Amino acid sequence: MGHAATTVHHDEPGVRLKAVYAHLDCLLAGIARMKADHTEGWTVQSPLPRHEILEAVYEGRPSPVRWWTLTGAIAGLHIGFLLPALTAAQWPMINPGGKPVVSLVPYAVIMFECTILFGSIATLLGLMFHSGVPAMLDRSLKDPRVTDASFTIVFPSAPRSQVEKLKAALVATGAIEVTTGDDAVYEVPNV
Amino acid sequence: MASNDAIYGYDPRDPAAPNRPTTYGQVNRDIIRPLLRPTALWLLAMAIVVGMMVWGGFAWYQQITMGMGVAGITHPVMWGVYIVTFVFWIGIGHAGTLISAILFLVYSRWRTGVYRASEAMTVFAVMTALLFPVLHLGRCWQAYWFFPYPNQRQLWMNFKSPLMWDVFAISTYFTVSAVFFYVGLVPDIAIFRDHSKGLIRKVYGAMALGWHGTDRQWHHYMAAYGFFAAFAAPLVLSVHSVVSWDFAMAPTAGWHSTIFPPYFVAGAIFSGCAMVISLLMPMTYLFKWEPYVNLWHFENLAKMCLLTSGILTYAYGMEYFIAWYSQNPYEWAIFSWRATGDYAWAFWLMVFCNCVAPLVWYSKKMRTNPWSLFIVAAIINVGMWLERFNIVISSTAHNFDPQTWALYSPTWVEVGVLIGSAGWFGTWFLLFCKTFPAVAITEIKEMVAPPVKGAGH
Amino acid sequence: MGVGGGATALTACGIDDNLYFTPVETILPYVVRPEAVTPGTPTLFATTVVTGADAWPVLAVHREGRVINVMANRQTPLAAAVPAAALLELQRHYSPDRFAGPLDAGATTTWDAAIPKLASAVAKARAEGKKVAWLGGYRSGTIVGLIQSMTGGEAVFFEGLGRDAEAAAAELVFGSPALPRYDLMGAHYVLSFGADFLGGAWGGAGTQSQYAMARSANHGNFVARFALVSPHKGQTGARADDWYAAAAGSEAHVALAVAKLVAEKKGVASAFAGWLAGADVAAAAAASGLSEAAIAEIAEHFATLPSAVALPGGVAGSSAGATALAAATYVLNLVTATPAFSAGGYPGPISTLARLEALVADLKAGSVGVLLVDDGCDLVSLLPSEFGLAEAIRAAGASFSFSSHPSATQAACQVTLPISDAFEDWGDEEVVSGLWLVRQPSGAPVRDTRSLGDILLATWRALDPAGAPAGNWHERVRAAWIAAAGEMAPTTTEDAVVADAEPTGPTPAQLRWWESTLAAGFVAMPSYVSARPLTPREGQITLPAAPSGDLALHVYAQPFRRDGRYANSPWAQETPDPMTGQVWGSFVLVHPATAAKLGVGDNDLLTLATDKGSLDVGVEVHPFVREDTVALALGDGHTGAGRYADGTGVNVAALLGAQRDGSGCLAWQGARVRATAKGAKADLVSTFGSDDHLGRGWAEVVAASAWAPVGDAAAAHPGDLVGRHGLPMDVRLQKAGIEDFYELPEHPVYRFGLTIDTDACTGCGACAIACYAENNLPVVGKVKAKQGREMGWIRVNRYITDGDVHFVPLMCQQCGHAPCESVCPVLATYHTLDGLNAMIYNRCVGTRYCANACPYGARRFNYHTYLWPEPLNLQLNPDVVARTMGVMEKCTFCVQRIRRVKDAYRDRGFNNRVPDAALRKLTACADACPSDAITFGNLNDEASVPASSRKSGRNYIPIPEIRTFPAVNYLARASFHHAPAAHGAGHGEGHGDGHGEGHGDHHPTEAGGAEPPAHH
Amino acid sequence: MRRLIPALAVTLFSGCWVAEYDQVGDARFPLEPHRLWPLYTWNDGQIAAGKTTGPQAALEQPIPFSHNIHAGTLQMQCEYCHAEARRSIHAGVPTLGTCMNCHSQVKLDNPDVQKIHMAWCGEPKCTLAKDAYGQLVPPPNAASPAWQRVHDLPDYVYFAHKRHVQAGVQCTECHGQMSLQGQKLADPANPDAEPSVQVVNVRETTLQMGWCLDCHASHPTIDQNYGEQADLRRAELKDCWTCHK
Repeated sequence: MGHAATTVHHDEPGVRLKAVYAHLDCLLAGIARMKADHTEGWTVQSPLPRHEILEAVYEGRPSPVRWWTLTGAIAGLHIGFLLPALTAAQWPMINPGGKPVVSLVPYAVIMFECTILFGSIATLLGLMFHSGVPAMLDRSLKDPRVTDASFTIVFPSAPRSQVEKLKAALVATGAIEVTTGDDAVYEVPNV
Repeated sequence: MASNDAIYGYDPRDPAAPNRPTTYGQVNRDIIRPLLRPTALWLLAMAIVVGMMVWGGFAWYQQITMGMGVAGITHPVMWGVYIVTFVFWIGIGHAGTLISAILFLVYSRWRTGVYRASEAMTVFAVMTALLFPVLHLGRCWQAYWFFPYPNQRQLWMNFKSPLMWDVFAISTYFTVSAVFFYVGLVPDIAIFRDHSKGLIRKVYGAMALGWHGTDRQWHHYMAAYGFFAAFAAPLVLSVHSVVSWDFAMAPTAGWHSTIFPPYFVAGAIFSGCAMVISLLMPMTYLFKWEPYVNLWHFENLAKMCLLTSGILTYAYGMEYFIAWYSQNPYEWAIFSWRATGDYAWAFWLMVFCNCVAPLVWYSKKMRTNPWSLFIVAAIINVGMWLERFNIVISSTAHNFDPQTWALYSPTWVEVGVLIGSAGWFGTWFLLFCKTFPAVAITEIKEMVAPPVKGAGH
Repeated sequence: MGVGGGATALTACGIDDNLYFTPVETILPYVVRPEAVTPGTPTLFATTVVTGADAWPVLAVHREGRVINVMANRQTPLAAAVPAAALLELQRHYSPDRFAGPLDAGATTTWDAAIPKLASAVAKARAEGKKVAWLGGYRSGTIVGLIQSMTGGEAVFFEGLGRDAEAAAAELVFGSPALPRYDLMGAHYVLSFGADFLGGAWGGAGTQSQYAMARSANHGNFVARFALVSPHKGQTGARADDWYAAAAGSEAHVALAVAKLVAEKKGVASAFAGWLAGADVAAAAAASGLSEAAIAEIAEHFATLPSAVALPGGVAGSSAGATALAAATYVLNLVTATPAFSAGGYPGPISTLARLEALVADLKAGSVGVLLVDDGCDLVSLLPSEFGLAEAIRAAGASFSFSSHPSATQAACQVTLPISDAFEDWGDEEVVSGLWLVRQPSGAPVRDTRSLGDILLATWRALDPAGAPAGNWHERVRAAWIAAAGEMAPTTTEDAVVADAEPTGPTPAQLRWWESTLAAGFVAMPSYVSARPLTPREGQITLPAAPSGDLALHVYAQPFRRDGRYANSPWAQETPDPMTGQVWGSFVLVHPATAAKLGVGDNDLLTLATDKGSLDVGVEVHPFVREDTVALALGDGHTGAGRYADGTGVNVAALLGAQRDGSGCLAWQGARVRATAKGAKADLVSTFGSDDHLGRGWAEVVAASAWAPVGDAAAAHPGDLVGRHGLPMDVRLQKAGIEDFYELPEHPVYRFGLTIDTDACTGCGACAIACYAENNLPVVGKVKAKQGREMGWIRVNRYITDGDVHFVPLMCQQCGHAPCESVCPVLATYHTLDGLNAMIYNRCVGTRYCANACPYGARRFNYHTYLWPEPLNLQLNPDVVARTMGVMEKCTFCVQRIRRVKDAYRDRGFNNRVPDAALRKLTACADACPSDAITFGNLNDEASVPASSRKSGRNYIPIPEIRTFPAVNYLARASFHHAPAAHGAGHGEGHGDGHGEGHGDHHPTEAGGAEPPAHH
Repeated sequence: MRRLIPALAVTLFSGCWVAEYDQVGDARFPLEPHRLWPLYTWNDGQIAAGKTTGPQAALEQPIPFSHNIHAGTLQMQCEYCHAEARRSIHAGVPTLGTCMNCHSQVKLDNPDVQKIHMAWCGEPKCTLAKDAYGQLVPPPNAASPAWQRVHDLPDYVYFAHKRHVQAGVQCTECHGQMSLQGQKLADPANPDAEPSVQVVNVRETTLQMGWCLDCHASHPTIDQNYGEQADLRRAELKDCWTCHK
């Protein structure tokens, strides 16, 4: 395709740029175009997690949430052992049912549950951290059509100098609507 | 892209396939339409369940003020309807997690239509079950002693106790199911937010956590969702195993058995799937979800029930076999008494409900008949409650010392709490169905052919 | 004593943990602390508990002004025990229905008004030449003289469950009404005709303890054999090795026939020819329904066993031949010249029914000006109305009741002067000739009552200011004893000086003697120590006609309610009847075959009718009555006798007429009833589940012949338990010497244990009630008991196997590996360093999981917060917290006593250990047990009974397969009907009865029993 | 319908009123209901009276006894009045007779001392009678004043003063500097006025379980008294049944 690379200059006041797609294949083409142009600063929105989109955007890079999960689970495993073991060791003479002060078999259940609990909570935290929720997103991303049926490629802050070029590229890939600035009107679809 | 139908669309066996939605927007509208618009029928149902809940609360009030003596529990039957119902509700919860997590991991397609409602059922069933460990306590106001928190007394709990495992298992189960449920719900809440205005929009906007379907959100979401499912899958097996250890860890004859964990898990899934059928059948008609939840799903749920009913029947038989084969007089006494003694009615009713009645579903015709599905599912629910009744009551009523043998019968307080728990569950479930998308919009969308322009450029 | 009243506010008032809403407590110190009392520390006062025909030396446990418990007085020559009756007396002391002060015609009055009224009534009667009469139960000692002087001999000492037939028979045979003395300690054969001598109401002063000694092979290589001749086998009879179910009323025939056969065997028939004239074996067999062979068997045992003794009939034998039966037993004892039978039993005045009837006649004739009625038995309600006692009392010119409790007798009297009871009063009793029990008040008076002695003295003083003795009742008793003491009070020269200075009062030496006597609680006169043989007069026994008719009504005394005096005691009502487990109500015992014939089952209402009246009463189908007999207990069915007695059960007197025996003694037996099914359900509450232990090893039997030669000597005859079977342990584990998955916990100093000898246990319930008293167990009432919520920590299990009754007291077994402990989520129960299974009430949240896990069913749950009606709460033990709702509780081995005794020894050195002697009877149950069946000790101490008894061949542990390693071990009951188990070369050989699966090897003991199990 | 539903509800609920409520205040088997409100308060302290932590507010005592005068100025030993501390589980609050031992002679004009005399014989000035054994014989109507309990442990706690006193634990370790309590201090709001007795006795320590355990784990007297057995004793001291009943 041979488009020149576009660089976003952050010191330059940006322009909101939004391309709305009605069709998945057009969106994919748009993403491919942005990728090919090495354009940065865009976000894709979709009403559902299509793996084609995610593959196109992330090119198989895994989500770092998994490290949160692993850390949480390992921490949970240890907490699940240390909590019962240390608290029991604090009262070594309080001996229920003749079991040793630190009894691995009964503690295995606690360890398992804590692994799951802490792993899940860490995953949740990781998800929130990485995906930025709850977050005040840029206004341009708050488009009710996205949760309905439309796809978008949004530049929350496209460099003014690039806007026209980007517009052209997006229209070319099949965007049904390309708007800039705050001129877009977002309406709640009729139920 | 007609081939997308085969990949993403409905199963061709789906009887409702002709009515299936064709666009994402249609899915939104179909499912959002009934929300926040109470119908007379819904209001009536709410009045009934809230009434039941108030009645249960009244019963519980009396129990707190006057003590456990207002319940029917007695020496030597120290656990009665409360623990029976606790296990029942925990078991109910299992189907939801099974459907939402395990079937997710194995890419089962029929899961999509029913998983949100089943998951809601799980969360609410666990919330209901969580009432019982507290309200069956002699001193429920001390229930916070179950949790590990540093205190000036320097006291901790007994992590060797199956009840403490229970606390961990169930609180973990509740937390993980609730998180899993909520995370799954967030994109759908965002949809509803975008379809509403004013205050409602603000409320749902807060709950949607700023979800706008960006690639970054979806990327991490999909990863996290997979992990949640992966966590929930072993959890669902462990929770009822731990519940079964509440019994199996005591030396009491009839409880002290290694077969309990698989037996309980199978029973839980059995009862849970039956409960999903029982709950979703009326909902489907009430909320007009036929395109999304229909006989295809119910048939699959019935098949799950058939499988687990078989496992249960095997477990029942194996309990008797082991009691006989081991020549353990205590075990044999319990099991023969269960089938012939004072609670034989409960035993044989249970056998009918759990082993015999589901057999009709071997017939495809019965399996796809709404009335047969609904009635047999209700029978299974009764049967599974009775199963726990048999386990809990009969073993303690005829324990080791024949001189202590006594019988148990519940009082109205216990029945009231049982009914109240159903009211509590029903209240949450009905409220949920009216305020949140009870069919997973986003995931249904995944089954709809995506809008494609074709080779247009 | 008790100057200034109680000390601190009552501390045992609940686990009240709601800190913001607990009021500030107040402290009320003594004005001047009495020397003997230390706040916070129990003080023991020797006292005597008088209960009908029996009196017991006990120690009253005093805390801060109140008596909280009774303990055994181990100094007296009588049994060291706390019988159930002593505890019931204690509860009566605090009865909420006890009168707050004197009453006049039902209205409260003052002592200042009441005593002059009594005095003027007596003065008026004397002036009119009318009698001043006394009616009451048995009294002995100094008070009798006071009563006699007040009434001029017109005193009737009559007990409903008394021994008047025995006295009449003694008059007949020996010429004196003084009762003979029984000493069962050396008896090899005890032949009873129904007397409740093992914890019942018969009043044999220590017979239960004596029998326990005779029964135990540890006291002299023999096991006493007990034969019962009676139509009903009750709590005492349950211990019988041989039950000869003679027809009601035929016991005298059997006794005399046996006497004849024994005399023939002994060759002394001619010497007793007169007495034996009426004996006829064939007629006795016909009358009793026993075979002649059976009678011959009794005679054979009686004649050949080294020492045999026959006991009379008590209530069970008080038929038309009551006196004849008593006389026949005397003759039987004389024939064998048994040392167990001698002169000098209860000497006190005993009036026969004839004497009572004479008084009734006098009353009706109007010749009695003043009637004084004693506290104690409620004769109006107890005796059949045909005796006309109530009308007679009302016919008295003036009637004064000394009852401090409401009763029908008290209600019939015009004025009520409530008297102090044994815990509040000075006194002395002669229980056995020459053995005097003296007592002092042991607690502050609960109500505004006065000592009977003081009332009588005050009356005397009002009547005759010059002639009346000086001083109060306390000084009278002291003076009487100091006078009697004589040389028993050694005088020192120093005393003489003081005596010179103050010549009138008692000398310091005498006071010292008196104080030490009070501390010991008894005086043994020389006449007590020497046994005097009895010699018969010439005479003969007139046997009544052989009984006939349809269903015989057997009237018996329930061991707790007795003659009804304890019917208003909640403990007496709620402690399960030993034989049936029934609480809170009357029940008629019907043989299964008879029940089938009548078409009734358990808890069906049966209408019993005689020509005197009819009663509807619930049926308890029971194998231990004859087919032609139904049995109904006395002492229930009161009206106006207090909140717990009223409306509970039925009064058997309604069925009875005025029944007398040949010599004018009361005959309870002899009525014939028509029984018809009512077709409705009764409201009986039984706490018992299954009668059969299903071979689960709860009750075990050892052959008496195997036990007798060796006793419980260490390592003796292992494997002698008959019928023992259980699940074998995995052979691989046995080979590896593995006893359990986990090591047993370490017990560095103590591992407390309890041994319960089921052979000694008579089911008398003393332990169960003692536990109620010691541990603040609430009484829940009939409704809750019916729901199974009675709170007794000791359950005296009663199992029936092969017609044998086994009593197995079951409490928390304090397991080494306790199933209850590991399941508690909040560590409210755990294993202590002392080997106890601790239960921390205030940590309990009430999951009740522990109770479900407990294989012994030993845990009880507080379904509600039970309160004690005032002033029953004054009896609560301040060392034990009263539990509130939602908390599990169970036997703690009386940890409060363990703590105290450890503290007491630690006072003398920080590392001091409690010796075995201080532990043996430490727990309330062990202390109470009159049969010495329960012994406490340290299993780490090889010399302790629990440790050594584990090596006995009689040792067993119920359901050992559960491998809980309990701290309680049981000793099997001896049986004369089982052959000793075959001894193999090693243990593990079969024992002949076919279902043995290994025996000695599944008694897991951690102290001493370490040998690896050797299973075939 | 509008009448039917409330009627139905009333019938339903009144029929379900458990019988146990009738047993509250029953003459035979009384039951105590649990207080529902407040449902529960955080009760980590579990001290029966007063606040859980920090010094407790002063309770008004019948006689404003000053520990400062007796134990501080006069240097009287604690065990002179609290005579049972070394030999019983209770330390013993002094009997009225103990007060009279001195106060029949001293400070007779003090109005607070006269309160003791009033309690003894009903007069502001009593004469003492003794019996043959030399014991004080109180007049028949003598009654001790009802002291407000300051150091109050819950009923489920077994606390033996003698164990602690014999072991060498100082009274002040639990009771604080009693000899400073009851000092006459000037009222800060009115500094010119005559100093008045400020408080009779306040609890200075928490008396909470954790506070007890801290000493039971590490008090130096354990090693001193038990020597080689000290570790065992420490284990015993941490056993629940050492203090709970």
